Order: sequence, then structure tokens, then C-alpha cells
Amino acid sequence: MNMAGGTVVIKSNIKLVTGRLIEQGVLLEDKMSEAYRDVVAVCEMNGKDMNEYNVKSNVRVKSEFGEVVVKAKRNDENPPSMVFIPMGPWANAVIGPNTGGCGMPQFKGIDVEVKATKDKVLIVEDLMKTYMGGVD
Amino acid sequence: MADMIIKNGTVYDPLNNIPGEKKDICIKDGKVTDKIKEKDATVIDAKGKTVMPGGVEIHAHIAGAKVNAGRLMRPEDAWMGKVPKGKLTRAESGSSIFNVYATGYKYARMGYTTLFEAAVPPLLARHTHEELEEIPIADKGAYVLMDNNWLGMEYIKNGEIDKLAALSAWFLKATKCMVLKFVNPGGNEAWGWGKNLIEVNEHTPHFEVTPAEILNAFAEVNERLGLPHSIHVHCNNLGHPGNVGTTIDTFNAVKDIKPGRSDRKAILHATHAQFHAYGGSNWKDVESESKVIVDYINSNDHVTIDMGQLMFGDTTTMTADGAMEYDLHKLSRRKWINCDVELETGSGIIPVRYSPKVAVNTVQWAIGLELALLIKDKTKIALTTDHPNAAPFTKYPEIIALLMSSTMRDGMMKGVHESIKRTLLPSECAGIELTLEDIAKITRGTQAKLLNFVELGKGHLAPGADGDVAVYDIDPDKLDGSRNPDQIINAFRKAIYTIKGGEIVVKDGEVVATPMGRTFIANPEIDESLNKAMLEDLTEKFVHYYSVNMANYPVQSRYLRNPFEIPLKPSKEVA
Amino acid sequence: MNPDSTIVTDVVCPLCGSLCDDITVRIENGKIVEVRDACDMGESKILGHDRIKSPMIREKGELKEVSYEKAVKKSAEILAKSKRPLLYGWSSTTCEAHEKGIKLAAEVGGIVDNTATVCHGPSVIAIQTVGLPSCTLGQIKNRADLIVYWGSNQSQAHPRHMSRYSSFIRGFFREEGRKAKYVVVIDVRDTTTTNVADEFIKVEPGHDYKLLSALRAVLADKADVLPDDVGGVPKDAIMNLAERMKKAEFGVIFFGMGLTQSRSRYNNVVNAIALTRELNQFTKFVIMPMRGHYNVTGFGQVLTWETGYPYAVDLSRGYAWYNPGETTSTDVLNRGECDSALIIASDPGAHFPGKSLKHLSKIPVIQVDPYHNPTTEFADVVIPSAVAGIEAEGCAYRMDNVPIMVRKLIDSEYKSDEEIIDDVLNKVMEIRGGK
Amino acid sequence: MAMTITLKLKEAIMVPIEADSATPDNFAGNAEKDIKAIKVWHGNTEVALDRLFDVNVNGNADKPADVKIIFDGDMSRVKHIGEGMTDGEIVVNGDVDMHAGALMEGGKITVKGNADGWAGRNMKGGELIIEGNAGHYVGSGYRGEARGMRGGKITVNGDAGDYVGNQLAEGEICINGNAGLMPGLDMRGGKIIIDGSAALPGAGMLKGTVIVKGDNIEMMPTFGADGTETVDGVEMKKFVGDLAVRGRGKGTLYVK
Repeated sequence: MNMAGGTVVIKSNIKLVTGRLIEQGVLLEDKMSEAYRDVVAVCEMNGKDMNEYNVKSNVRVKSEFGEVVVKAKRNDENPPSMVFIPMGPWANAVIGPNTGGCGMPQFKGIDVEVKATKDKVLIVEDLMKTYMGGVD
Repeated sequence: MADMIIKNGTVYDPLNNIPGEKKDICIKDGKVTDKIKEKDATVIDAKGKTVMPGGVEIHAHIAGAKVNAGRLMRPEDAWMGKVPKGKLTRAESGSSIFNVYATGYKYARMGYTTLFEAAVPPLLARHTHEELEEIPIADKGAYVLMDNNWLGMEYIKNGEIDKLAALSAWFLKATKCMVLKFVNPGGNEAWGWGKNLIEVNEHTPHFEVTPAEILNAFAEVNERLGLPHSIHVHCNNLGHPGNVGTTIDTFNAVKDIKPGRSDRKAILHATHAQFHAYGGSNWKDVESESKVIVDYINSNDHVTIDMGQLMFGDTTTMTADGAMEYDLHKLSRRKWINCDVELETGSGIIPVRYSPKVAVNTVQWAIGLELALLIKDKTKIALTTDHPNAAPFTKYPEIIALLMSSTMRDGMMKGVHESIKRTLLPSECAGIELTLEDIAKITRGTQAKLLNFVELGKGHLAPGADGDVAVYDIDPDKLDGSRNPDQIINAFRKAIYTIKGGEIVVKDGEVVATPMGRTFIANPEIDESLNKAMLEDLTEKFVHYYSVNMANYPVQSRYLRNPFEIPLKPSKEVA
Repeated sequence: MNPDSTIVTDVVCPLCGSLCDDITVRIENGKIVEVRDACDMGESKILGHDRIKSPMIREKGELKEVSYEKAVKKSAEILAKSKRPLLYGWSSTTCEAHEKGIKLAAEVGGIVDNTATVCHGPSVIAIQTVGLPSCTLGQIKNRADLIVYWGSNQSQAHPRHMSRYSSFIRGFFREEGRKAKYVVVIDVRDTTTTNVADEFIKVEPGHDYKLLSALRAVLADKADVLPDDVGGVPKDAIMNLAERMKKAEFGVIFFGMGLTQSRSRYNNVVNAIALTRELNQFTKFVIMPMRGHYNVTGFGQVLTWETGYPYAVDLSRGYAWYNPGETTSTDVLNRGECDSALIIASDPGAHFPGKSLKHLSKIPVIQVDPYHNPTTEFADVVIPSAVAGIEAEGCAYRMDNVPIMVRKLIDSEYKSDEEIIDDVLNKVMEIRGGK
Repeated sequence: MAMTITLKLKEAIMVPIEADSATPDNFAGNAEKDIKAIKVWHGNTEVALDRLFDVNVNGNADKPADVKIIFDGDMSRVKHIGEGMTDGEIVVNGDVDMHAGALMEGGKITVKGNADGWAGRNMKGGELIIEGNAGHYVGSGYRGEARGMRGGKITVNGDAGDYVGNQLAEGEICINGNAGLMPGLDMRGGKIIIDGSAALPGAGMLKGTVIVKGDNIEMMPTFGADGTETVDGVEMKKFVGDLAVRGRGKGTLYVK
């Protein structure tokens, strides 16, 4: 365990997988709602990983393409060293934009680093603002 | 719309016994008429030109699930045939399977004004109509596949022909089609389990009926309903060496059925006959048995055919005969689409390259020509390529030239496989050349006659006929087609004028107007109590076995822009 | 019951690619008040959500309400002066709207693409490489005795699929329903779909291609070269699965984004299709992509008959050019190659990578949608539309390419997508004609 | 006779230029003003070459073999450079966008910088040299085609992306750095030489040769070991495959 700047480095080279959830589908047309954020700004982790690395509430997920804060949620059917974030704006902050020459970004199997954090989960509007202006 | 007069052309209108006469054609309100006032009319000078009724396509795959799946599978085919958009025209794509716009434009450029889509899986009929409604210019119609219909097969097994008639009527209405079509009857159901039927007396699994029984029963139904066209059949055992026996057995299977209407004698139209006329026992010794088909057609009136002429080059095969496409895939190992349609039919798609260096391709190429050259009554055989199966329809001009020029055939025969010796092309067909009158038959007159669309104004130019006319750059007085096949090819590739419903749609080979045509549909009437009994059975099929609810199945009327209900002549049993 | 109450049966659900057509709704006073037989996602959509109230144009960073005419005019002006506009979305609207949209793209010389680009676009490329032995869903319902879900979490993405078409449904030759079928799930993790399987095969992320090749090698009698473990799957399990596949009477592979979105992307699908194809040497086997949006398949159909290609079509040179990896929306945006965008019936704000959104924030964006969503944050013009399949009718294609007409159930104060696009198209022609 | 044409972008652009008409074949036999007037596509608009480029013409030439075109500067927004050329020479003093040397039949293209995807797509002959890195699909075919590159030689001095030589039928591709995923995917002939590493080389291959000299190789599980052989003076392990392709996987893969 490595303490650094109030956050804990728990592991690197964890694989991130994104995908659909019914609850996310239910709120497909209601994405600006709090309910959507509660369902989609979530990182499912195995309890072993959560315990080992002292994850309580939020985590910062970081890949070479970006980082995002989401709420951790225990799911023991998820294997250790693999985390799941439902498809949606939060996952997209860290997935691989490169399309491998075929138009498809890499939504599954991205190497990420996960750290426990006390930072808040951004609401959609603020998350979108992070893409505005600036340079590519 | 202004009146029109096409002056001084040489008119070929074989259905009206006009075998090339200098004659004016007048059009008023979209229809051919005796006389108009010339000073108010658009005048087209056709002096030294050939004038024919608009071409009629009796069998092609131009719209619907399978055609689109073929397009989707072949971006390389789309790219090869690209044409940018014009002032009036949308972008075209495709070299063997064309997008909807290219389909409409390319047929119109060749002088064709009426098109029939030859295979509609009932469950996917809405798709066919969505595409047909986007094909510009031509009038259109479609054939519904009844070959492996579960309830149909059950009725046949139980001998319930009345209910089979009611069922057929329901499917025609639900799919907004106008012809009953059969592809590999019984065989597609077997293909649902990876099997096939080869002989007409084999039983399909579970349903225990044979191709012969299926065709015989539906032929009878077809006559009772008084549909204008006979049943339209793609025989079992397509494309296999030695299949001519199956073909003749198929013809004989409906020999006992009497025509239900007096305006045609045919009971069965066997499509793309070329693919069904093989002798031999394997791909090496395959030979032409066109003579067997020719003799049968020459001496029987209950069967008519179209050519399914194969031309060398790259194309795409697509058919409801899923089992046959899988066989092709096993041979070529090229990419393969299959789509079996629940309770109804199947389909498959494979790209193909026909080569003059290949024995079987050479035999196939010869057979189509043999059929057209040797069948005596040219109103029993129509020119087709089973587009895009044996060649894209854009090859029609070359086929016309091959039929009109033995010189061209002789030239080509020098460059093909020696299997040509196992055909009649170098021997019995030597020197036979079709006339422009013959061509006017096999490209429009015959089609209109076989489909019984003469009264509806297609395929001829007598007063009352549709104002659909093609003017070709051929002066019959000066034509030496035998020596100048290129002139024929160029003329038929690009009509000087194509006139559709009295409107000029093509001028000098270029599209100048893109009106939308009509869609022909058939709505047979069925006795109410009979219909009710059938619907109880059909509802049960929908509730338990279809994946779509019955209420969402029939094609809504909004899918047809300009529907046109064709008149039927039902016999007494059903009316 | 309320005397104004109307019951409508056989309603088609405009949510996912299963396109269930057996829904019943109750309508009172022009509002849908009850939905029966739909899954939670479908029910939620049909009952409705907060709507964008009015057309809007962004001024000084804020979206301001404007008249419909003004929004249409502004949209047309943006598109008419663009050198390479991107017209993206389309998957949650009707084929009739697609036709108009493609015509608009042809008129303005732009790129037209749909959500397949981030869903089953790779499956399309795979079909173009090897084909697709498949069938309609009823065929599977009536015949299948072996069902394989590969990288596809059915129970979450298509909740009624298993009970309507695949695992649980009784069919003509499968009267026993679930008992008559063997169900295998292949995935990188346990999901709610694996819970209802007879067998779960866990593969390491990114190793599906190798596992598929291994299965093909077994079919080709080359099992001897295989190592003891491929992608985390023991050789025994591979041999057993291959044997089970060969012995099935009618087998099917349903695959999802576990194949299309992971390493090797479309090549995973190429390999899965090749495996299916080769299984036909032994028995009957089919394969089907689990398409997401209710009409993502329909857009592919319409674009194909209109242009020859199913998605990612660049019409800027007057003819159609298709090249995923170049003309696909995420590439065009990631590379910053388009100078405006029209987004309709989809939400790239929620479903595109951050890099793509950065370019979206720099160019004029027109949004046509019933709902406020993350894409609205980037929009410079917003035109609210009727909800296709609830307030407007038209054709949609199920995941197995079966076309079904979605209904208009209630009236809307908004125009349909089809009408809106037509209005924009006419305005563009007017602007161009006036040049 | 010889002619050198130098093209320099007037200003940085966002929407890419498609410059497939700017080839020795199209320039040969033209006067300066005609060359300047040759149309290229900029998005949905066709414009004269000299609207977008400073065009400098030196000398004259009747045939493409005598034409040399220098694209001076960063061309990372110029696609289809040298597409379909049959002879002559193109030098790019910078990066190029997609499809450089696509459908090329002869002549030589040298890219001093990096090349984006599909460099040498469907190439039939000639030589394409990329001194920097290359994107995905070097020397591949178009979507849906069974056969891609049919002849010629491509050299990449740096790294290449995924699917080098996809559908390769004939010709040679040399990657002096690393290759990405699946070099030689579904190839049917020809030769690919990779000095560095590669993932899943030869996947789906039917015929032809792939040589991977680097240490870091992720192998397909479906290749059969076939002894060792000396390749370019180095002893390498030989494999046959891809055996996943029923009855037809007869390619050769050499790895260290």
C-alpha cells in the first residue's frame, strides 16, 4: 500500500470492462437525472480487491486516456483484477479512443489504475464541460 | 403531360403481329392511342431507328432482404460500380448488385420499364416493398415464396386444397405480391436441419410431403385463384450435374392440372432453366442436356421457361435455395450468407466468378443460349440472367448480340473450355440467329404474355397499351447484326429514348426524369367461411411458432406509393 | 376503468433490437398510463420521460428558446456551408427518417453514420469478410437445441430475448422449452446470463480470437497442435465444446460486444462466423449478432439499399465511400475531420470516448431528439422531436433483419424525425438554389 | 526531359484534402498553368490545386517516369497521395494522411515522416518507403476483398500498426520496427518481414511467409512446429499455419 496525496494506490494493470445494464437501459432517455448517475457512475469490483485496498466509497479510475471518479460497488461475480463500469459518460472518460482501424473504440479490456478517493462523482453537465475548449 | 408521337420508326410489336413496320406510335395521357394532334405533341423522330414496347423483366432479384444482404456483404462490388450523383440522379453503386437508384436507372437506360422481383420471403415482404418504392421509373411487382410454408405443407399432406387456396390468398394479400413462387419446394425445410431434397418424390422431414405434391397442389390453387401468371418455380436440385431428370419430373408433376383461365396454357413457369439442364455425374463430365428441355417445351404447352443466361465474369449468386448456396460455398470457400426464414423458406448468397476456362461454366454459358436459339415458339422463353445469379442484368445487350450473331458466338467459342464440345452450341445451334422480332419477344412480349399483362398494357403497343416505349439506335434496313454485334450491344445498352407512361425518362442513354411507377398487387377473394377456417389454423401457427405477432405481420398499405390491383379470373370453386 | 381509456395490443417496443411486438398499453386522455408485458427498459421508454420543451439555439454559451422555423433555418445554414458535415445517430428512429437523412447527407455532401459504429459495426466488417450463416429468430425458437452466448449479456441488454426467442421459449421441435436446450455462456466474467446457463466458459479478456481459432482447429482435426490452455480455457473444455457443437441438431451462437469491442474487434467476429460456417460440415449451425438499439439494424438496411454500404458512408465526393476506421464517426471526430455535426436519435455525448467529444465541442452541432441528454450540452441548435414508435409510426428492423412497423400510439406536439429532416432538407435546397 | 513539381500547403487545414489526382500520371505532359488547375477534393468541394497549395513547376515532362513531385511540409491532412500512380517519383517531406500509395502500380514514393492508415492499400507494383511510422493496414486490401496487395514493395523504417499485409497476395512488406496486432492476417501469398515484435502474426493465413525477428511475440495457438531454419543468417523456428483454417492453412511463420 502506498499513500500518496490523500489517495491510496491500490493496484495497476487492472482490466476495465464496460457493458450494458438493465438499470442503465431503463434510464436511457433520462440521462440528466440523479438516478442515471447513481446507476452508471459506478465501478463494480470484487470484494477481495475492495478489502485488500481499503476501498470504501468512491474510486478514481485512471487509464492512459483519462480519469474519472465513480462510486465503488461490490460485485463478487466480477473476478479480482477486473472492474466493470456500465457503458455511459463516466466509463467513456477512460476507455480507449483508438479504433484499431475499424471505427470501434476499445470499450473492453483497458488497463486501468484504481485508487480510493474522497472526491465527488461529477454530474453529467460538469463531466461534459471537461471536454469543452482546450486542445485535443 | 404533353401528347407524344414517335414518328417514322421501325416498330417491333410481336404480340400485335408487327414484325418491324415503319409506323408512328402516338401516346395520350400516358397510353398508346390511334391518333393525336401532332401540333400539340412532343415529336420524336425515330427515322432509321428501332422502336419496341418498354422492356419487361420477368425474373430478377432487385429488392429485398437477400439483395440487400448481398450488397452489405460486398462493399468491393459496390465500390467497383460507383457513379457520382448527377443533377437529377442519386449516386449509383454496384457492379453486380446495384443500389436502388442504379437499379432503376440502369434498367431504364436499357429501355426496360416494368420489373418483377422474383422472390419475397413473406415474413420479410415489408423490406421488399421498402426497396421497390425507392427504385425510380419502372412499374413493379413481386412474387411471394410459398415453397416451404408449414401450414401449406400440412394442408397438402391432409389434402385440404380449399384451405390451401385460402392460405395462398392470405399470403398474397399480406405480402402485397402477385405471383406464387416456389424455390426448392420441400428442400428448404430440409435445409433447416442442414439437409436437402434432390428428387421430386423425396419426402421433406417431419412434414412428409414431396416437391411434386407441393407443386401439384399449389398449381391447382393458382388456377382456382385465377392469378394471371402460372406458378413460378425454381426446381429442386439446381446447379447439380445430372439434374435434368429432376427438372423434367417437375414439369410432369403438374401435367394433370388444367388452366383455370382461357388466356394462358401454361401451368408452370420454370425459371432460370439453364441451371436445371445438366447431364453428367460430376463437375468434370458435366454436359448440356438443353435438348431434353427444348424438346419438352417444343412439344408441351403447360410449361414455359426463362433462360437464366450465364455470362463470364464476376457476379453474386443469391437465392431462396439455401442448401444450394451452401454447396456453392463448399466448392468455392468464398464468403457465404445464409438466412433461413421461420416456417416459410430459406436463402443464401455467395460471390462468384464465372470463367471461360472452367469446364462447368463453359457448359452453363452455352446452355442458356441453346435454349433461346432452339425453342421454336419464342413466346415460351424469356431472356433473363436470373440477375444477379448467372450475370447482372446489365449483360442483356451482350446476350442479345450473342443470340443475333453466330459470328460473335463462334468468336467466343474459341476462347472457352473444351467442354464446349459437350454442348449443342457448336453443332445444332451453328448459324442460328435471332431477329429483332425474336428479341422483341424474349425481352418484352413473351414476359407480358406469360405474366398475362397484355391486357394491362405491357409488352405491346396497340391502342390502350401503356405509353412505355424504347427507341434503339438500330436501323433494321441497314443492320448486319451477325457481323456487327458491337452495334447491337451499344444500341441496347443505351436507348436513345426510353418513354415511361408517356414521359421521356431516358434520352441518349442518360436519365432525364425519375418518376415513380406503380406496384402491382393481387387480392384474391375467398369464401368467408373457408377463410375463417384457414385463419384459425394460421392463428395457431402465429401464436406458437412465429416470432412475430399476426397483427404485425401483413404489409401495411403505407408501404406502397402507387398500388395497382390487377384483375383476377378465378374459377368457380373458390369464388 | 376510465371511460376514456383505450387498450392497444400488439404494440411494438421501440427500445432494443429484440423489437418485441406483443406489448399492451393503456391510454387515457392522450397519455400512456400503463404498459403490460414489456421489460423494465421498454416500459420505462413507453411511459415516457421529461422532454425538451422547445427548439433552442445557443447564444453566448446558453441555449435560448426559438421558433421551430428559426431552428430549422439555422440547421440548414450550418449544413449548407459545411465542407464535411457528419450526420450521426439514426438508430432510435424509423427507416422513413433514415431515407430522408441519407438524402440530406447526399445533398450537403457529408458523412452519414449510425450507432453501429460503436456497437456492431465490427460485425458488419466481419460479414463483409466471411459472410453470415444465420436465420430469423423463429427458426431458433423452433429448432435450436444448443445455444451459445458469446460476449453477450442477454439478460441485461435484451431482457426478454431468452424468453421470447432463445433459451426458455417452447418451439415446434422443442416442446420442452428450456429442458430441450443446452445453454453455454462464454464471457470474461460471471453475469446474470451465466447464472441461467448449463455451462460457463471463462475466457481472459482479449483472448476470444485465439479460443475461436482453437475450436476451429479441433474441427479441422488439428487438435494436436493446441497448447493445454488457450486464453485461460483448458484444452479439455475446448475439445468438449467442439464435440457438443458438432453433435447438436441445430446450434446457434449469439454474440455481443464482448467480441466487437475487445481486442481484435471485428476479427473476433470473423472467427466466430468462420467457426459457425465450418460447423455446417457436421450439422446445422447459425450465428447472430445481438443488435442494440431497436432500429440500428434498420438504418444499416436503408443505407445499404440507398448507397451500397451499411454504415460510415462518406458522400462528400458525390459517390459513396465506405471505410470504417476512416469514415466512422469516432475516427472522424477523434481526428477532427468534420466541420459540423447533426446528431439525431442517439447520444454520442454519453457513448463516445472523451477524445471524440472534444472535437464535438469545437464545431457547430445540431441535435434532433425528444430528450435532453449529454449531447445537448454540445448542441448549438436543438430541435425536439416526437418519439418514434410511440408518437410517430414507421418501419424498424429487428436484430434478425425482420422488418416490423412501429406504431403511433398517441399524438405529439412535436414533429417526427422524418418531418424535421425533410424541413431541413428543403431549407438546404432553398439556400443552395439561391446561391 | 524532367519535371519537378513542389507542392506546399498554403495554410493548415481541418477537413482533409483528397489528392489522388496529384500524381505523375496526371501531371505529365501538362503546362504549369494546367497543373495548377488540376482539381483536388477538399471535403465536398472540388478546387484547383493552387487554391490549396503553392505550386512550383520546374522543367517539363511528357511521361510520368520523368515527373518528380515533392510535397513539402506536413501533409498529415492530405489523403491518397500517389494513389494509382504508375511511374515517376513522389517525395513527401513530412507526414502523410491515409491511403498513401494506395493502388500504386509503379514508380516510387518516399515519405520522410509518418504515414497514416492504408499505406500501399491494394498496391500492384512500385516501391513505397515510409521513413517514420505507419498506421494500420499497411499493404492491405479494401473491405470485403479476398486479395489485397498484389505486388511491389513497402518498407517502414519505424513501427507499423495492426493488420500489416491483411489479405496480402503478392509482394513484400518490411517493417523495421514493431508491428501491431495480426500482421499477415488472412494472407494468401507474398512475404512480410518484421524486425521487431508482433501479436498473433499470421492469424488466418493460407499461404505466404511471415518472419518476425523480435523477442516479444504473442503466438497463435494454432500453428504447428516444423523444425528450425536459417533465415538471413539467423536460426529461426519454423511454423506452419494457420491450422484453424480447415484444410487450407499452409503459410509459413518464422520466429526467433
